[in-house]
Amino acid sequence: MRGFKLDGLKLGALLWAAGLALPFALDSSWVSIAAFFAIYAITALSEDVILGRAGMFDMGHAVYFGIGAYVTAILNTTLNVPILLTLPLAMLLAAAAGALLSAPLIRLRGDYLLVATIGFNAIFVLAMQNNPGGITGGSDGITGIGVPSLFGLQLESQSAMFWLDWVLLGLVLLVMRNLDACEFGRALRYLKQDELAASTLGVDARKVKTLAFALGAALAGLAGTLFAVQLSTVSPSSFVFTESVTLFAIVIVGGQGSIPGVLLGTALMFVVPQIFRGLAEYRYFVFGIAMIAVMVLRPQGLLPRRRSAA
Amino acid sequence: MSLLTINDLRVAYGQIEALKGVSLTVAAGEVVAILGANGAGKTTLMRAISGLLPKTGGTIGFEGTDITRTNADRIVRLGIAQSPEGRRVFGTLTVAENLKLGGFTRPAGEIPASVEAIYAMFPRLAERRAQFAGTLSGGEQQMLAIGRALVAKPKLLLLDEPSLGLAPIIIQSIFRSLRSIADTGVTILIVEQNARAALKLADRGYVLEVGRIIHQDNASNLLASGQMQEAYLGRAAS
Amino acid sequence: APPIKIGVQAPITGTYADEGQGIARAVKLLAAQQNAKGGLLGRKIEVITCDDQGEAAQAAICARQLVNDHVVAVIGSYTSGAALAAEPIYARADVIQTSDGTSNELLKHGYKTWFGNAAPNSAEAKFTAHYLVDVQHYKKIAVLTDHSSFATGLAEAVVADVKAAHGTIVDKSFINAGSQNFSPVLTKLKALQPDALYFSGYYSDGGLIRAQMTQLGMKATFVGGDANQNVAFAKIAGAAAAGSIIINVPAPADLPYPVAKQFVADYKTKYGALPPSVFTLTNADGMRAVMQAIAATKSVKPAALETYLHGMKSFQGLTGTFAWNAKGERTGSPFVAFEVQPDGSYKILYPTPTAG
Amino acid sequence: MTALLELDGIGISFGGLRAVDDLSFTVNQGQIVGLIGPNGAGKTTVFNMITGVYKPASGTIRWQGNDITGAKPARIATLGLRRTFQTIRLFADMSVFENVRAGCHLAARQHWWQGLLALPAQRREEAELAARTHDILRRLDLEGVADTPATSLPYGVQRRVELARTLAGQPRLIILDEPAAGLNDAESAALNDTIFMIRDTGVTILLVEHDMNVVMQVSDHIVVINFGRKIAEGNATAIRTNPAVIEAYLGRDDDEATAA
Amino acid sequence: MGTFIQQIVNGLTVGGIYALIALGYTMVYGVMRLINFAHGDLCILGAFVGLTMLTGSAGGGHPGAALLLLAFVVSIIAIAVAGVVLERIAYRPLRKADRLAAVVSALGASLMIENGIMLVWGPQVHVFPSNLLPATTWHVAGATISFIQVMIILASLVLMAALYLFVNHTRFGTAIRAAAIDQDAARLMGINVNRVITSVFIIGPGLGAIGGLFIGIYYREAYFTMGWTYGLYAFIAAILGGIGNIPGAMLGGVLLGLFNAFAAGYVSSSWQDAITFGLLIVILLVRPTGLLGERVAEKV
Ligand SMILES: Nc1ncnc2c1ncn2[C@@H]1O[C@H](COP(=O)(O)OP(=O)(O)OP(=O)(O)O)[C@@H](O)[C@H]1O
Ligand SMILES: Nc1ncnc2c1ncn2[C@@H]1O[C@H](COP(=O)(O)OP(=O)(O)OP(=O)(O)O)[C@@H](O)[C@H]1O
Ligand SMILES: [Mg+2]
Ligand SMILES: [Mg+2]
Repeated sequence: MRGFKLDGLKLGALLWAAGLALPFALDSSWVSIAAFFAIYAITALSEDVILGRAGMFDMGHAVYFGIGAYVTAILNTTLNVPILLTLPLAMLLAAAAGALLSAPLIRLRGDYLLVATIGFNAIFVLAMQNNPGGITGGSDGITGIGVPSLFGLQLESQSAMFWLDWVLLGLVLLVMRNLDACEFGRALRYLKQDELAASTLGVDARKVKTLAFALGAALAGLAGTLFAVQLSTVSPSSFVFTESVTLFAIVIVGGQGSIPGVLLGTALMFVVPQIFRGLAEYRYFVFGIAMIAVMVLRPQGLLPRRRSAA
Repeated sequence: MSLLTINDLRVAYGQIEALKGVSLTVAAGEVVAILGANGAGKTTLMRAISGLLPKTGGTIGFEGTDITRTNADRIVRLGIAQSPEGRRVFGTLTVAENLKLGGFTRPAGEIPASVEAIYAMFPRLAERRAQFAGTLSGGEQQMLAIGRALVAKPKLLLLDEPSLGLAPIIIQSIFRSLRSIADTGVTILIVEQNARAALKLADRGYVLEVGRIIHQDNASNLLASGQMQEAYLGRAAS
Repeated sequence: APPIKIGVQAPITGTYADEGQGIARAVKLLAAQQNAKGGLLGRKIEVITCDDQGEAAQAAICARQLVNDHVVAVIGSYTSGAALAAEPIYARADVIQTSDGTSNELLKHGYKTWFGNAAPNSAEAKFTAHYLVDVQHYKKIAVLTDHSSFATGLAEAVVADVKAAHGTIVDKSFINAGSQNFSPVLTKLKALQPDALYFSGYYSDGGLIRAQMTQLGMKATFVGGDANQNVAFAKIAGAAAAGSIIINVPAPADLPYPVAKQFVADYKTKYGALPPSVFTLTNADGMRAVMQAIAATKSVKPAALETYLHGMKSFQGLTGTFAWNAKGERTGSPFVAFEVQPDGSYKILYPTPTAG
Repeated sequence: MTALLELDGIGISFGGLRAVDDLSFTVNQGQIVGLIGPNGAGKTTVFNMITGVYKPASGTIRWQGNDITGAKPARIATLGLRRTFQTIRLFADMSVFENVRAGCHLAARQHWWQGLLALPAQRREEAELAARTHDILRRLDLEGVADTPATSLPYGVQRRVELARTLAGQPRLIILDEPAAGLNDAESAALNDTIFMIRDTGVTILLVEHDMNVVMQVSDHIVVINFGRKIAEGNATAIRTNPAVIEAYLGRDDDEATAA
Repeated sequence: MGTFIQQIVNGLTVGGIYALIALGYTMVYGVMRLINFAHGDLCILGAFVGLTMLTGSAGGGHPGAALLLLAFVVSIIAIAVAGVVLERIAYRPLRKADRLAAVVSALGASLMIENGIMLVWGPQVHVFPSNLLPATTWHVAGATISFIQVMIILASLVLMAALYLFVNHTRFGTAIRAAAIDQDAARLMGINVNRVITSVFIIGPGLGAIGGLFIGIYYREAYFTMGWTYGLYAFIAAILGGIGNIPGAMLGGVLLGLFNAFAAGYVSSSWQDAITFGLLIVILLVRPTGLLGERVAEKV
């Protein structure tokens, strides 16, 4: 069993390394799709921390993604903070928001939590539209976000941006893998399965759940920064509730708590529609049917989590 | 004529075959006990009879008709009721609603009398008739599960570990009640860990081991058998 | 010779599918008509459509795809958000973009590839304020908008210009576009007893607002911004529609130019329906301007086309005569205020139509 | 003998029902104490109050002399107090190993960020706790099913897994709610041996059980309750012959239930 | 004062519409524990079917009461059939799976229905005839109430009561509740669980069709993306009232409507939704299972 696991890891590392060569193989529109894939994959993995691992129905995850994007946009366009410096701040602020919003909500279960998070998403979007203090740019959002620079090098080309996204995706994947094998990650799963049993074993539900929200939000905030850079503009419409629904669906379609599953889910929900643009107005009709078909044929998700061995 | 005839029954959970060709018969009016260690397949057998599990082979006949592939709700209408393992009471319905549901297949007019009979048998349930079943104590729920099956007035009563979690004094009274129910002509197939009590009630017994019947005899012989003492009756004899 | 490629970036699916599909159809119709006449510069025109669903991320991808497809110009997108996300990509690749987006952000960076084909909010707002304050002498004006970039921009400009013209704004309120339930806000506004209610959003909401005003017994005159100009407005508002004022460039049917009448008729023949809104026509104007530029410069070189478009003194559009200033802003369009008639047709109230 | 756990006049009501009323008893270090009583007497409720699942409406619960009344379950667990449930509550999607490993939760000293970074100290600890888990699986004869999904096991084995999970927490006191339910006589005899084995490692045990073969044989001390109140207390011999207990609980039948 | 009463009327009307849709939502949820995200789209499909009946055959003239009734009947039947088919295809295979799988399947169904409507009827706004119901209005204490508003409020009340009585006071209703709790145990009672579920997917979407048609008749417009928004609000209403609880759906719908009206009318129209959602979250914090939701403590 151990050997196989290692192989899975090796295969993943190999695929990731191969991915680095994408800009040489693809035209720039597909490189940008690959970059968006990396960004959405990070966001979906961050949703998986909360939904797939801790079992909390978070249908407002676009909020943290949005906070990251707005923090970068605002700091960079108004105070000229370099992009890579805004990144940790974006993560920190998103994490703080995650912890803060989740703290009172933690006693809500299942669908009630789901609705409360939908509520937060709606409030967030409205707040961005209403342009509080004149800092969010209202419905237009914020334009003219700069490009990151590394060691004096301007990461301006689509390829350079892709590499930045891809490297960060790699780091996030490592963190997610470690999460599987540490006490915090396990505690999430205990809580998901049976909160009462878990708490009689000493799991502090409040602390662990808040931490899960904070971690999920921080990673989404990271993705938000990358999103703002990739688009060079942010506006409220990128963080509406339907985006949260898509993230939610990615995790379920891919397989809860499964890293390869979430990656494949992201590919299916984001990349495949790009391929089928030719269907024009039939596109989302077919896509809806495909979603049903995937769930019916693979109720556990495309690549369900493997039961880890002793 | 036998009421229930099971022939070479096979049931699998995915790859794992839990029943590997079980054959047994229960005659009308008989009380038959099934004994066996944990995981022998007793519950699987009961669920298969009630139509809750798909079969991979073999047949089940009831009163001469083949019910191997009959839907669970049809089987209840034919006259087979079960008090299942794990009690399975409807937690957010009241005790009274649970009992009423037991008689779902019977004419509405006959149910109140049957429910009253259960209240007489388990006075504790009468006290709690308006309480949600899910908040009953474990033993109270067990009484409710048995009572619910009785309200169906079945021809064949399936009991999966009815004494589980019950106080000794209640067990005694339940087995007394089962005796009198059997005396009214109801056929009973009972799975019990309390083998001594079960065999005292039963006419015959089967011993199940990892999905196969390894032994069958009439109850008094089983009670007396040294092999049984060793394996299932334990030090109770000492 | 290889075809000349023109891109359409528009919401073909999603909330704005109606508008997006209209834009794609208009561009395809114009291309087909031109091809029937032998194309341009001896080359056929090929239209490549990319569905951006009105979303920023999808718009950025569309922009890159169209750039890679080597289009000469792109018509779209419909929403300001999508146009904004695509704008820098077209600018960097030197691909002409003409869109109905009116957000000020679109002009902020001065991209020379940008050509707004709808009249900017600023001009419309100025005309609106003039009409409300100087022409109609409304004492109390209430402003209503949705949260979209376009409508809030227009509403803000109208508020500013009304104030500058010494008019009184009694309230500025918001609706949720598409929520259909506007009575609460209207009830509040009714209590303020305004003379006019100005709504800057879209016809599907505007028609309902008009109907619900009547239902609530609200006496104020309804004045709608350009996005209210749609055949469905009168249908949705029903009996209440008559008497509503809409401010826009003249409606296609009212346009004095035969080209406009002809285009609408052709569209109807080909697709069995009228264009969904005036933005179908403004985008068609974008397409027509690009085609004219290619024909005039006998070139598909971006620099030449941009110079030509910026330098045009006046372009005879389906939606009126206009030109583009250095920022790519549409200028010189005549605005009119017209009144919806009981039969759903429009009658120009101001400026008073002169014969001829 | 030192008192490990003391209940002092605790009580709780559900709606109008007084489920536990002014109940007091003491569990001493190293003892095996049996709590018995008719169905619905309030035994599980007592356990729920001790472990923080319910908050007593009255009375105090003391742990080594300290008041712990109303503390949350996670806090109670840190005292070294573990329980099993009358209705088995294993983590359904996890293997037997993972379930038992869950019992080690409090033994893990690692911080969450150490885990996310997979620092060497954290990996060492993981290995240690895995070894501890295997050790317990061996002691309870569960090695063979370590990788089996816990809830597909037979009832009796699941009970053993739950017991193993409590032991993984290296508890001072374990509370067992009907550990013999669903076991046949031979199996419950084996359970008795397991209980003694656990006691011999220094763990104090409080148990509810309706199987007299278990209770009477293992308990040093037995508390009997009915309608939430204590009706008798003493050693097995005294309880077996107590008329009130026979009347309310044991019954007068000649046969098996009282035969042990 | 007139304004205040008018706002109550406004709130009750929308609330009634939310409630009509929420009833079907809660019904399906109650048995399947399924958040049927396609429910709103089914409702709007109902509106489109009804509209086609009304405009396709009326030839522009005044559609009589008989035709209106027929439109309702056809639309209810069509949507009930659609609901049953949807259950067979998209939900039944997932009955034993993690419940979120069915939720995502429902999201797929929502996309399919929404875009299906667009493909069949086109993306444009469709307008309902204006003379379907009498234009009578009443003036009460300075507020205006129209015939259709009264109809909507009455219809939601009557349907709520009927559904409540059916589920709580009939044998089949008890069977529905039992199947909702434990399908296998329900089978052991002799309940045909498949029939129960099918009937639930007749009742829920059937009620939804009524809601959809009322929306069309009241607002006089229908377009393909409308269902998502109404579905979402109805779901929120159902949660607010305590999901699975029939009077709760009604109460939740009405409260949501009133919140909306008062937030827009008295606090701030630009923050209207934020206020509504803020109130919703506060209520959930005080009552974590909704206003009328079950609060049975879990017995361990
Ligand atoms: N849902 C399931 N999935 C996989 N295997 C199962 C499942 N249910 C039971 N089994 C397996 O089938 C076999 C028979 O189980 P069953 O529950 O019928 O035994 P039993 O005789 O009733 O045991 P007990 O005395 O513990 O109730 C066991 O090996 C068990 O692990
Ligand atoms: N949450 C609750 N709501 C209402 N009543 C409850 C609740 N919990 C327990 N009860 C009642 O309190 C009484 C005591 O229940 P408890 O579970 O403690 O009994 P017990 O002694 O463990 O019984 P058993 O031996 O049957 O398990 C029972 O009558 C039960 O119905
Ligand atoms: Mg069993
Ligand atoms: Mg108990």
